[in-house]
This record gives sequence, structure tokens and C-alpha cells, in this order.
Amino acid sequence: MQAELIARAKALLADGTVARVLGWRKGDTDFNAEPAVFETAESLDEFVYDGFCGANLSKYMIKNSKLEGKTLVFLKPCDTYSFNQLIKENRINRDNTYIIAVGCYGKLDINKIKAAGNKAILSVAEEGATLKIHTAYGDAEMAREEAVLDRCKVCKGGKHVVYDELASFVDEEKPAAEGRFDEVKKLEAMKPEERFAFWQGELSRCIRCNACRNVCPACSCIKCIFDNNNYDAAQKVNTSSFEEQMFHIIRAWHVAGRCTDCGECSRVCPENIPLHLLNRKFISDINEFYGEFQAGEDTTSRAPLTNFTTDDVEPSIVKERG
Amino acid sequence: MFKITNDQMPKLLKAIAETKDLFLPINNNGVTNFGFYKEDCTPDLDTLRTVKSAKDAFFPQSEGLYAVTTEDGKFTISEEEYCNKDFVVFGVRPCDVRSFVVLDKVFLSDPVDTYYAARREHGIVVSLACHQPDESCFCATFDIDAAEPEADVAMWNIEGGYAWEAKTEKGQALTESIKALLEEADVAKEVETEKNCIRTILSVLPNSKLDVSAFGAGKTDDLFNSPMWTELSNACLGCGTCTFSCPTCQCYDIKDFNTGHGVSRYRCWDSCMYHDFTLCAHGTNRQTQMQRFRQRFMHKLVYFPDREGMFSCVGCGRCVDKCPQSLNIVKVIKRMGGNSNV
Amino acid sequence: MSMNNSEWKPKIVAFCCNWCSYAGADLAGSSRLAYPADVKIIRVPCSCRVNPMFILRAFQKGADGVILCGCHPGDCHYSTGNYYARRRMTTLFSMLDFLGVEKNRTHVEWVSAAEGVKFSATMNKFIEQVRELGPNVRLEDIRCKQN
Amino acid sequence: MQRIGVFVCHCGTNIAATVDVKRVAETLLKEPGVVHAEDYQYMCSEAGQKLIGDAIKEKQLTGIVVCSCSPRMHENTFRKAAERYGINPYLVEIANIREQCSWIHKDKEEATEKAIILGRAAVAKVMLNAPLQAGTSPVTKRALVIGGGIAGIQTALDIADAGFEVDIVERTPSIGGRMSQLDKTFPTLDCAACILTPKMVEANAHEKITLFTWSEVEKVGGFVGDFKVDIRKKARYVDMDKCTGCGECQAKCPNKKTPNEFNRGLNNRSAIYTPFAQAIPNVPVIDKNACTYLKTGKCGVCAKICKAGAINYEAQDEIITREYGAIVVATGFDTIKLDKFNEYGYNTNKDVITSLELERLMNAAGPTGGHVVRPSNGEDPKTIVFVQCVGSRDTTCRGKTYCSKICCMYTAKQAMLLKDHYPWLDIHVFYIDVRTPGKNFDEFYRRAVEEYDVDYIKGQVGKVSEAENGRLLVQASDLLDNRQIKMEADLVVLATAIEPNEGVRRIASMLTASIDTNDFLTEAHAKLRPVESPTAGIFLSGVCQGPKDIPETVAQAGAAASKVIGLLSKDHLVTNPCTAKCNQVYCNGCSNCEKVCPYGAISYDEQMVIRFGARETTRVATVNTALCQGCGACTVACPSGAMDLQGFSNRQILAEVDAICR
Amino acid sequence: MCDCGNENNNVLLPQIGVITDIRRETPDVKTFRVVGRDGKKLFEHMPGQCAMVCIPGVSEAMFSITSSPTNKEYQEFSIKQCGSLTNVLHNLQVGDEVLVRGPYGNNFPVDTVLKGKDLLFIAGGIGLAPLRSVINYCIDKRDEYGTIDIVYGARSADDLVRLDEIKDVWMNVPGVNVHLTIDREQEGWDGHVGFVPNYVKELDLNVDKVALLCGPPIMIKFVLQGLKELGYTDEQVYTTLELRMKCGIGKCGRCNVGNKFVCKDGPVFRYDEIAATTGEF
Repeated sequence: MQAELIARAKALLADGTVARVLGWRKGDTDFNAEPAVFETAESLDEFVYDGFCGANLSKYMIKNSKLEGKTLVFLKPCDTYSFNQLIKENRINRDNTYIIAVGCYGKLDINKIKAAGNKAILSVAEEGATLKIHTAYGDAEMAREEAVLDRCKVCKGGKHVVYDELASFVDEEKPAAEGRFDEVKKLEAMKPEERFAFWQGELSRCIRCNACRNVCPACSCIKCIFDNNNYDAAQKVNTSSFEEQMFHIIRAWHVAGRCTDCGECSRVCPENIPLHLLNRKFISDINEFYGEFQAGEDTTSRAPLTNFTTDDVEPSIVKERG
Repeated sequence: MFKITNDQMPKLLKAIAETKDLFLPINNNGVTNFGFYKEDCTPDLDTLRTVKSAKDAFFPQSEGLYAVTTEDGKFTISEEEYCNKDFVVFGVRPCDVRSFVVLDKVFLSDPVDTYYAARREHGIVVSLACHQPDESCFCATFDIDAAEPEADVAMWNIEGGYAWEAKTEKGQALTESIKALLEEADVAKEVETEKNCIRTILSVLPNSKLDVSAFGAGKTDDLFNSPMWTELSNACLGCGTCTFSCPTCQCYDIKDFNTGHGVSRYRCWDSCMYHDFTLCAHGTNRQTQMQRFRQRFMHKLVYFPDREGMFSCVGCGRCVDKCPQSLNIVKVIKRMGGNSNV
Repeated sequence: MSMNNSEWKPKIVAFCCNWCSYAGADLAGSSRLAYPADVKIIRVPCSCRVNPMFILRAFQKGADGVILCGCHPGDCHYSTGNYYARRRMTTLFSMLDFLGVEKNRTHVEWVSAAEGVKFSATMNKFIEQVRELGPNVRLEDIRCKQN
Repeated sequence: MQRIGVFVCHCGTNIAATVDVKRVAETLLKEPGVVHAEDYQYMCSEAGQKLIGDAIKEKQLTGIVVCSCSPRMHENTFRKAAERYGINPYLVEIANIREQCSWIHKDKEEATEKAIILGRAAVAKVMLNAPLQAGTSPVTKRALVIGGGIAGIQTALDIADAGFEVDIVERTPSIGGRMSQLDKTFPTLDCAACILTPKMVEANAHEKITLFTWSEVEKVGGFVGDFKVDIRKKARYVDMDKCTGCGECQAKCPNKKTPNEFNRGLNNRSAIYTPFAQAIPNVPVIDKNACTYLKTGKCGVCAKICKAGAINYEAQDEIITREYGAIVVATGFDTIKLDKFNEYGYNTNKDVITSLELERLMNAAGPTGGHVVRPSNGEDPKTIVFVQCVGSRDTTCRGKTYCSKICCMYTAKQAMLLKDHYPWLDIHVFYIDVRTPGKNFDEFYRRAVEEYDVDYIKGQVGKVSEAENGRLLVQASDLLDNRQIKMEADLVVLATAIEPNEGVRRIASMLTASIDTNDFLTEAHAKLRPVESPTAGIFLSGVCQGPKDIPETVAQAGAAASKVIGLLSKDHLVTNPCTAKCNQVYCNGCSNCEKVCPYGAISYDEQMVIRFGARETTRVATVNTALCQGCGACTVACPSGAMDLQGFSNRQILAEVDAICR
Repeated sequence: MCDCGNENNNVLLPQIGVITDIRRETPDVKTFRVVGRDGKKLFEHMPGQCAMVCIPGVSEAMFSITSSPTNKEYQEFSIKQCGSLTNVLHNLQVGDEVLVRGPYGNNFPVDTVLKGKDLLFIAGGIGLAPLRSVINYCIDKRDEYGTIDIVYGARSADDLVRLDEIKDVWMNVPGVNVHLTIDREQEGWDGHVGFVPNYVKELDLNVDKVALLCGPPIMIKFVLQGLKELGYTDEQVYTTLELRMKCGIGKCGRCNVGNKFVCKDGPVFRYDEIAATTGEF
């Protein structure tokens, strides 16, 4: 599939349809691919598309779609939702974008492979449902299924909501996974003090590196309110447990109804904080209170928090549902 | 040389914590970071790398500098209390130990940073050789020996426990204070085996000794305008993961917090990757992420050597592991300096 | 907490929209309908002016309870403001609950300009709820605690 | 630093009895920024205001806090005082220590403490107040009325009579609207044409009124006082100035196969036509979709016979731009489509008609000359069944949830008129409820039941089908007697629900006027501002706002006119200075704020901004201060904090929060 | 507790300064005179050095000291209103307190390189602030320096900072030539009109001088070009980069321009020291 994408990218560059290609470049290890812009056919030889290409490229299109000429971007099914959401918010110029929809069978998480006890990994090869791991301490195998990113376990399905052409290996019919809200429900079932303890434990690790915010396709503000001295909210680190909560509550609230649940926040968190649960809680609430809503499914619908009906539930619902 | 058995270790930590603050790797929900010892914490000496480095011990992510209260338009300044109690930083890996040298160059040079100096004076570093180095380790690049820590006390993993060796006066004193829990033993041979083991593994790791001849003092003109920077930085999110997990990044910001009963002036880490790092009223001189990215690596690999005669990278590999988009100093070194391992 | 609970007075911040609830509070006043002095009202043009940041900030700086009052749905002076406020607060409160913050520290009540009695009763009830919870610990900022 | 003055009012003993005003003043004087604090018996008195004035002069105050009664009481008083004594009125803040303190607390210590905290919050806020200037915008002294029915005509006449120019834009060839289609009107049984035609003539003749018939609103720009509206004058193909209205062309037109809209399709009309005899203007239009010449280039009969030479096949649509100070929406209503109500057989059986079609059958100028016959065969009906609430009060989402309000009355009217003309008729009315709240309404209905012997049955019609004998078979349930009814009828009349005219959505969005879920335009306040849209300068007249009958429509038309007159008689509008403001440096262009603005006050365009020292051209929001009413919805919708509300800024409110909580 | 003393030698701890005078210089520039609570000068400094001025709860920022070291009574700061801190500073009144730490950075080499030389000062707008300290120092020690040419320009006559001192004092000192210019024609202005870089070229002053410049980046850029055309070498030109200073002590990591740390190596640089590096300044 990688060869097919490279060939297509080269063809589109050659015939002038696109001026550059946004994809992934081979890393210095098997699991170290980085998002990259390719401007020449030769450079595309370094292009890679494999199980470790988890990064969502849609946010990079804010920058790239402002450049002269079209940019070719490869989007996985879940990435297309982010892309649509960015179009809705006028952050991306669709006309300057050429999208090739690529298929996805769940992206791999090197941390899971490491957590399985593999140290000093020298290479990782995918062989069907098995990963062959070669390390300085010996070789190992693990089931691919066990190494996929958490977000992929609750995949939204194989459908691309926006694209110009489909790669041949795309499975648009791939069904969505069950149980997207299981983790949220598990927390909801806890006692408040247990939930509080859970989140204190998680959020106290936050180092305020802002990776979650900077990677988030919904967090597309030119200047985040938390960087803005005008609102006395600017913080660079968590100097108290309050600020950990403040930052994550407000961040999740700001993207509520706009978050497509792409899961990048949790993927990039260096401290492995399950930040996606905050967003998913909002999604689950919105679905429950205001009807099913999937951000990024289209480019025109009104986000739930900029919308209302006259008979919406009252805030007291939070107390009533126990 | 002494030996501590694995089952004695918890007692040892408790004993240290009785008289001193103890800062050590603690596992919280599967993630290990340095933190202060508490009765119910889960010390973790097995994890090779904490997410954040040990630099918090001397240069915490945020610290109060002084407070200002105002009455009838008149200010009263109260300086924050300095560190005045000995504390132990436990289980520091050799690369992080070296990072303290880098921090010293910055904070102990004239004018001395008194907050840092006080902590440094009271801190005792107990280090632990890297039992199982990882593929992202490249400390040897900077002539750090993962098998031979240079701290107040050095420890090695040996069969059934750890070898313990005091290396400085501070280390001796600490050893004395907990001697009851240590077992005098001739473990030199086992330590040697461990060292060899570490060195052998390091030799097969892909990044263990990178060629950094393209970097160092005086290379500004060679590297500054390289077209490679754009390519390398294209995917950079401008987050602070690399800088905040880095043991040697030492940039900070000074900010005010209004507590309602005064203004607390505190210092906190800042990241040169942030777009507002150099922003002031008239704008910023580093408009693009490429410039900010370049700054970080030029600082570590060229400007710092220019001024201090050493690289300000210790090859700990945290940024290699943690960068959300897999950009890192190893890629920079390899792409701009050639690919070969020395 | 060094104070014992009988001495402890909760700090309550009430955001009231200018057109209905603030007028309702005025009516409660002119009708001499008492409620504890712990409630301090901040006038805003509309309930939709209230940013979640304001609510969190109040907790940060030492509030023990925050209540938002606006016109009844359908009666907003700006026609739609309280509908947005309703969604915003519903989602925010649900999130606070999710993080384990006590549900009874926050409240929304629709109070019209004619409902002085309701205003007073609402405040009395809310304070009672907050008293039962005791001081705010889960959303406090230790730096702001007066030593 | 700021120089704040604090003035604590005793309000006689209203405040002073429970609040130690002296202590409040003394304590607040110690707040940073406060340079003056005093207390006085009655701050709102002339003498009290002078104290403020003196302090402004002596201490060069930059902000004022008055601790007194509710700002709803005297905020304006103190603002004006401040202005009089030389500082900006918006540098005044009130701490409400009466209604929200002294009057509700008994313990003096407690009340004083609270008064101090409220004062402190006001001081913290006023430190951040910025001087605000109320802006002015000019008023174009002309009104636009969209829709030329009775609502539009009446509004236009009232405005014109007050001396202002009015344009009426009507999309059909003639003004007159729905009312011109009616036969008689309830409850007085006046002939609709007799009372409407004079108004139409008057509107046409009025020197201040300009009619744009066969025209539509194309684009609306600007804002209250200064709207710019593009009007599309559709090609009429008949020269308005030359045509004498002789009617020859319509008579000779060979193409007479187009369903006659005015008669609800009960008969056909020619390709060149005036909708009805009394049409104003009495100038025909050529239906370009029907005209043989316009379609094929062959025919040209009308041009040949027109003695005035008024026919011009080359005519084109024309777009003109006019400026207005106010816009009245009077777009009226239509009956709903009955596609979802197959049980009544409306689409399958010609003898099932809507009440509006019956109105045309009963009208002397209608397709049958006023003879009510069965459309299927032209025979006289013997039994007529009226079905009420067809699509009204319908919760099944096929129809409308609301009551169409007029059906009960017109059904009674139609039943009585039919009985008058055809005494032998058997008339049954199936109803859910009969609603007659109106002057002389119930009496009117009772006459139908008691004097005319119309058979009212509380029940629902389940099915209308064709009987074998060609008559209609009506199956219904009688809810009072709890029995099933089957009866044969010759004509079934459906009291079809009414809904806003199609196209109102387009108009509303052009005007940024809000509409409800039923597409009725929303009024600014259901009780207190029933004829104004929340969008400034947009007014509502007639059924576009909600179902209503003719007298109500005319009353509302007059009310809308008086609001318009009130607006147009001003030379300038003073705008509320507490408006939202976008800091374009931080604006992302995401449009969240635009979506929640009830007034359409936020627009987006590409602008050059200097961001962190670099110039860029980018999409950013701008607030039109003439439209913004200052609710603040946008400030919370804005994730980056670019949008702020002047007078209630984020920092100001946060400062109050801080002061209260500290 | 620490009022004014600083037992720990804490470099980050400020002193308390009291504002004793505020002058409005232009529509957006005010000059603040600051002394300690004891009424005496806060510290000694050299021309070109800076100090950190802070308002608790707002922020702190580096400003060049505009008064001459030869003034033994106080320090002055000319501050342009352009950001959050300066907005607050501009609202201060005489008697208000501020926090000051410093002095920081190096200085113009008035006692070494500049001694006995002919000097050419080139400033634009608020850029005169750091140079004023040098100019007054040199005027006060008039006999130690050669001729002094001052080219000073601003957007308009109203934006020329302290025109009174320039006209009443500088213009009357023998051997000092002041050349004023404004960007656009203005009523009541009979002096030169035009941008500073062009004016410098027009003046065609001889090349045997040391030039000291300060002004907006765009002016610096074109003045440097102009000087080069006139025959000046980079070694003859000094400028100050105090804008880049953040913590003042070279540790916070913001101030570097290439491998030069403005706090430690500057803010005064001979142009050749930074020309080669990066253009990042």
C-alpha cells in the first residue's frame, strides 16, 4: 500500500495537480515515523505508511492550505472528521487541498509494545496479526491487536467523510467498534470521591507541556486563552492542583461539540493521562442531552454548544440522574 | 562497597526519609516520575527513565521567589524561604547526574542563582547505573558512562539487590547515617559484571554513540542557515514535551500570581518551543516554529559548547521517546551531521 | 481546616442576569425576604455572559458554592441567551461531577423579576446545601488560602 | 494608579440602620486605588451628586463607586452626574448595599461586612472600567414593507400618513394578498373586496408609497437606520407606463392552460394575466413559463393587439438598490401542503377541497361566479362536511403543533353563508374544539349552530373515500356519543392549517431576523415587544409572526407602523456602548460567535491584522455596534477569548469574583 | 522579611522604588524619575545599562536607563506605552511605588573606545532613550570626546522625545550638532523632513566617527546600509539590543541572538559581533 501511495503522490506532483505532499517520513527506527512535507519526487522515496503512522495530519493543513498551490494530504478515516471540523471553522482552505483517503487497521502504540516488557527494541515487523519484535535482549512476538492505540480499539469505522480519491486498500465498510463509552461509564459508576481520587492521580502528573492542546485539531486557536495575559488565565505550569483541573476542564469544554474524538490528546500525552475521557464524557453527555452528534461528520451543522432547543434539559439533570 | 538486598530497600528508603526529604522515582498509575517519598508511595527503581528528569530536585518546575503585599500603596517584599534542609535525590541515572553539571554552569555562574545554589548545597545525589539501557539511549555520545555514575553515591543492580558505593564526602555521610541497613560485602566482581553487561548492550544499540563532530563550539555559521531545519521542524507542534522532560533545558519565566492577599512572584519552566517564548510588547524575533526549533538544538549543540565548553545534551533519550510527532535531537544530529555511529 | 463547622461561613458567588434575576433579587430585598449574607451577587447582562472560567475562578479564589440565575427559558431579554447558558452549564456541571466535584456546589435557577420569594428561597436552599458539603477542597487553590 | 472615589449612601435609615456606613467608607478608603471615600444621607439628591462633583474636581478622580440602592434604580442618575462633572459616565459603578444588603440582613456587623465586600468588588471592577462613548448612526427616513397583503398595506399607509416614504415589495403581480382571495369576512360578514380595495387604491395613490409588485427582495445589507436592500424587479414584459389595463391581451391570449394561482388552481388562466379584476397595479404580466412566444418565439398575439404598444418581450429582470431606515416583514401565510394527509383524499378526489378553495368557489368573482358546485362534475352539492384542524394542533409531526386560530370562525362563516344561499344544504362540521375568543365571536358561532342548524360533531374524520355512487364517503368518530359515523357527502372542506409563506426563511436569513421552529418570525419579547424582531430595525406585521385574523393583523400592522414611525422620526440613533468587541489579533475566524448572536451583529471578513509583530490578512470577526445589544453570548462562545464585552469585560467580572472571594 | 536589604544577595530580588516625577514627553511616551524609599539613587549605572521595572501582579520588563550616570540624584526611564505593563505604568502617579532590579548588562564603551572620538548618534523615536544617557554623559564630560553629531527622527514633531532638552541644552553645547527630522511634513515644522536613514546619507558626515544607533528594527536595517555606503565599517558601529533581555541575568534563556546572550554579552554590541550571527535580532 505504501508503494501505491508513493506512486500516486509522484504522479500528482508530476502533473502539477499538487505542489507538495503531506505524509509521513521514515524514522530512524521502525516506530519513529514523523509527519513530513515532501516537495520533490525523490524525497518521496522516504515516504512511509505503516502501522506506526498514527499522527493525524489534518491540523497541519491549516498551515499548508495557506501556501501557494494544492497540498496532497493522506487522511485516515478518523482524520477526515477532524479535517471537516476544521473546514467548518474556516481554518482550512478545502480548495487548496487534495485528499487521498487511506485505509487503517488500527495504529500501533510503541509504548504498549514496551509495556509488554520489550526493552531496547531494534526493529518491529508486522506479520499479519503478529508483531515480530527484535530487541537487544532477544526476540519476541506479540499479537498486533494488543499493541494498537487505545483510540483504535473504539474505532469510528472505515468511512472517510471527505476525500478526493480513495486508495485501493480502503475498506469504507469497516464497522465502528462497540463500547466507545465504556470507560466513561465505568467512571460514572464510581462514587464522586473515587472519581476525584482517580482524576487527581491522573491529572497530578500533568506537566503542562501543552502537547494535548497543540496536537488537537479542535484546538486551533491562534492564541490559546491559557497563553493570553489579558484574562489572567495564562499559566505555563501547574503550580497547584487547581490549575491542573482548570486547564483540562476548560480545554475539554472549549472543544466540546467540536471534538471529533480522534484521540490524539491521549496518544501524545507524555504522562499517559487518559485525556480523551474528558472529551468523550462531553460527547456522551451531548449525545444524551441533545441528540446524537458526531463533530466533523459534515461541514455545516451547528455545534451543540452554539445551538439550543427551547425544551433542552435543565442543568439540574446532573443532580437528578444520581 | 556495600550491598542492599531487595527486601531491605524499602527500609532503607524509609530510614532516609526519616531524617531527610527523599526525592525518588515513584510509580503513579503505571507512570514513573520523581517525587517526594511518602509512606504509601510506590518507589520504582526498575524503570530506566522517569518521564520528567531529576532536574526538579534542584530546579523545580515552579518555585516561589518572593511575595509582595501592598498596604496604603506601599509594597512589602517577603523573600521565599530557601532550601535549608538536606535532601536526597535517589536513583538518578548517570545521564541525569551529568545534567546537574550543565545546570550548574548556568545557575552557579556569576551572578549566582541563590535559590538553585541553596538546593544544590543541600542535595545529595544517589545514582543508579543503567541496568538495561534502551534503544533511545545515546549518552555515550557525550562521554557519559551509563555504567559508571558520578554522584555522591553510586549504585548498581546486582543479583538480589544493589551495590552501594559512596563517592564523595556527602555520600560518605549519607552512608554513615544508614549504615545499619547496609551490608558490607565484596561485590566488586558482580559490579564489574553489571558494568560489562551495560557496556555490551550499549555497543549494539543504534544510537549509543553518535557522531557529533558537525556540532560544537564555533559551528554557528555552518549550521544556522541550513535548509535542513525547515525539513526537520515541519511537524513540530510547538509543545513543550521535549523541553519539560529534558534534564538540561533550563529556560524559565518569571510570573505573578494574585492570591487575593498579595502577589506571589514565582519562577516556572518555560519552553523555547512555545510561540510566546520571546514575545514581548513589540512582537517576537522568532516568528516561525522552524526558528524556535532551531534555537533549541543550536543552543544545546552549538551555543552552549561555545560558551561553556560542553554540550548541553546528556543523551538521556527522553525526547526521543516522548516527542508526539517523533522529532528529536537524534534525528537532528544524524541528518545534519551524517549518519554514522562512531 | 482550623475553624470548626459552626464558625465556618461559606462563600457563595451568585451570578445574576440584569433583567430578571438581579431584579428578582432587588424585589427580594424590597420585600425584606432575608437570606444569608454569605451570598454575594455579581451582576451580568445575561446568563449567557457567564463563562465557565468565571465559575472555576470563583472556586479557585475561595468560593464554596457558585449559583447562576437567569430569566426563565423563553423569557430572555436577549431572546436566546439563557438557552445557551443552559447548555453550557449543563455540560460544565456534568464535567465537574465527572471529575468528582460535589454536585451541590453549583446550581442554576431561573428567577424572574417578579419572583422575589423564589430568589430568597433559592438562596436559602443553596446555602444549606453548601453548608452540608463543608468547605470547598476539591476545587481549591492552596495558594489562595488565607493563612 | 487609578484614583477612585467611593460614596456611601445612608438612604435615610434604609441603609444606615443596618450598615455602618462610616466603617464602609473608612475601610474602602484603604483599598488600593481608592483616594477618596465619604458617606452622605442621600447620595441621589442634588447635594449628594454635588459631593461627587466636588470630589471629582478636587481629587481628579478616574472612577467612582457609589454604594447605594440597586443600579436598576439610580445607575443612570449617577452616570449623568459624573458626566456633568466632567468624567465619562461609564466610569461609575454601583455597589448595591440596600436591596441586596441592608434590607435583607438584620445583624449590623454582618451587613456591614457584606457591604464592604460588595463595595470592594465594585472598586475592583471600576479600576478596569474604560470610558465608553455611545455612538450615533444616521437614520434613512424611508421604510421597506415586504409583502403587500392587508398587513403590509396597512403598515405602509400608517407610516406614509405620518409623512415618511414607504416602499412595498410584493412578489405577485398585484398587492392585496390573501384577503383579496376571500369572499366575506367574519364576524360581520363584510365583503372582503369591499373593505380591502379602497385600501389598495389608497396605497397605490399615496404620494409617499412606492409599489414594487412582481418584485422580490434579493439582498439586505446594513443595519438599523441604514439598510441597503437590493430589489429584483422581475421582468413583466408589459410596460407599466404604456398599459391602459384594457384586458384585450388576456382575452385574446391563445394559451389559457395555466392553473390559476389566484383561484387556487380551480380553473385556468391565460399566459398574460392579471391575477384578479381589482388588481393593483392593473397591469398584466406575462408568465414566461407559459407564454408561447417567450418559449418558442412564435405567437406574439398580445403584442399585435395591444393598442398601447405596451408589450415588450425583450424585458429583463432589473435589480435596484434602495436605502431604508426600517424594514417591516409582512410576508403572510399559505395553507400547508396536504401530501401527508392521504386519509382525506385531497389529492385524489376533486370534491375534497380546502377552505380557501371554497372561499374562491363562493366568491362572485371566482371560477364559478359564486356558485358552489362539486368541482368534479359541476353539480350542486347536497351534503357538505367540514373537517376542522387539518394539520393544526397536530402532534404527529405531519402537521403543525399550533392552532391556526382562524379556522373555527371562517368555518362558521362559510357554513352560514352556504345555508343562506342554499337553505337545503346539509352541513356537518367535525371539530376537536371550537375556539371563539374574540369580540362577537362566540355569538357568531352560536348563530351557526342555533339559527342555521349547522351540525357540529365533536369528532375526528378518519377517512374520506369515494363511494360507489360517486359521492364521498366520510368515516368519522363521534367523541361525545362515542360512536363511529359513516356518512355520504358531496363536498368535503378541509380547514387546512396555515403556515408562514414559503420563502420566509430566505427573507429571515437575509435580515438576520430569527425564526422559530415553525418558521414564524420571532418577536423581540413575547409580551413587551410583540411587533419587533430581536434584530434592531426589523419589525413584524401580520401572520408572519403567528396566526391571526384580519382585525388583529390590522392592529398589529398599525403597531408595527408606530414603531417604525418612532424610529424614522429620529435623526440619529444612539447606540448602546456596552457592546461586544473583537480583539482581532486573537480571533480565529471560527464563526462560533456569529452563530450565537441573536442580532446578526457579527460579521466576518478578511482583514489585515498585526499579530505578534507580523502582518497577515486573515478572516476575523467584526461587531457592528449599532446592532449589538450587549448580551455577551459571543464572549463565551469564543474559545480564544478574542471576544469581550465592554462594560462587563472578562477582566472586570474576574476582578469582582476575586474581590468577593478573597 | 526583606524590605530593601538583600542579605542573601538574591539577584532576582528587586528594590522598592518611588516615583518622584512623571513627564509626558510625547503622546505615548512618559519619563519616570525613580529613587529609593530613602530618597537616594537606587544604584549606580553606566550609560547603556538597563534595569528591570516591575509592578507586582502585572509583570516586569527591562527598560534602558535614560538618565546619565553623571546625575547623582535619581534614575529616569522613558517608557513608551505599548503593552500590558506599560499601560499600567502610564497610569501611575507621583508617589506610587514600583519594583526595580538592576542595573543589568554592559554599557557603551564611554571610558575606552569612545574616548576622544568623534561621535555620531543616530536615534529614531523612543530609541533615543538609551542614547540619551550616553549623550548627556558625553556632554557632561565634554572635553573627553570629539565633536558630537546627533541625528534624531520621529514620526512627527510631537513624537520627538524631550524636544525641550534637545533645543535648550544640546543645541547650545559647543561641538554638538543636532540634526532633527520627522517622517512627514507638518504645520509649524521648519526642520528637515524625511526618514532617518536617508537623512544620515544626505548629511554626508565624515567617516572618521563612531556611530551609536538605536531605533526601530527597520530603521536600524536601513541606517546600517546607509552607513556602509558612506564607508563605515561594522567595527565603527554600536547598537543596543536591550529589547531582547528578559530575566536580566542571562539564565532564563530568551535573550540569545545566536550564541550571544544579550543579558551577558550586551545589550550593547559592536555591530560586527552580531552581524555575522543570525539576523535573529
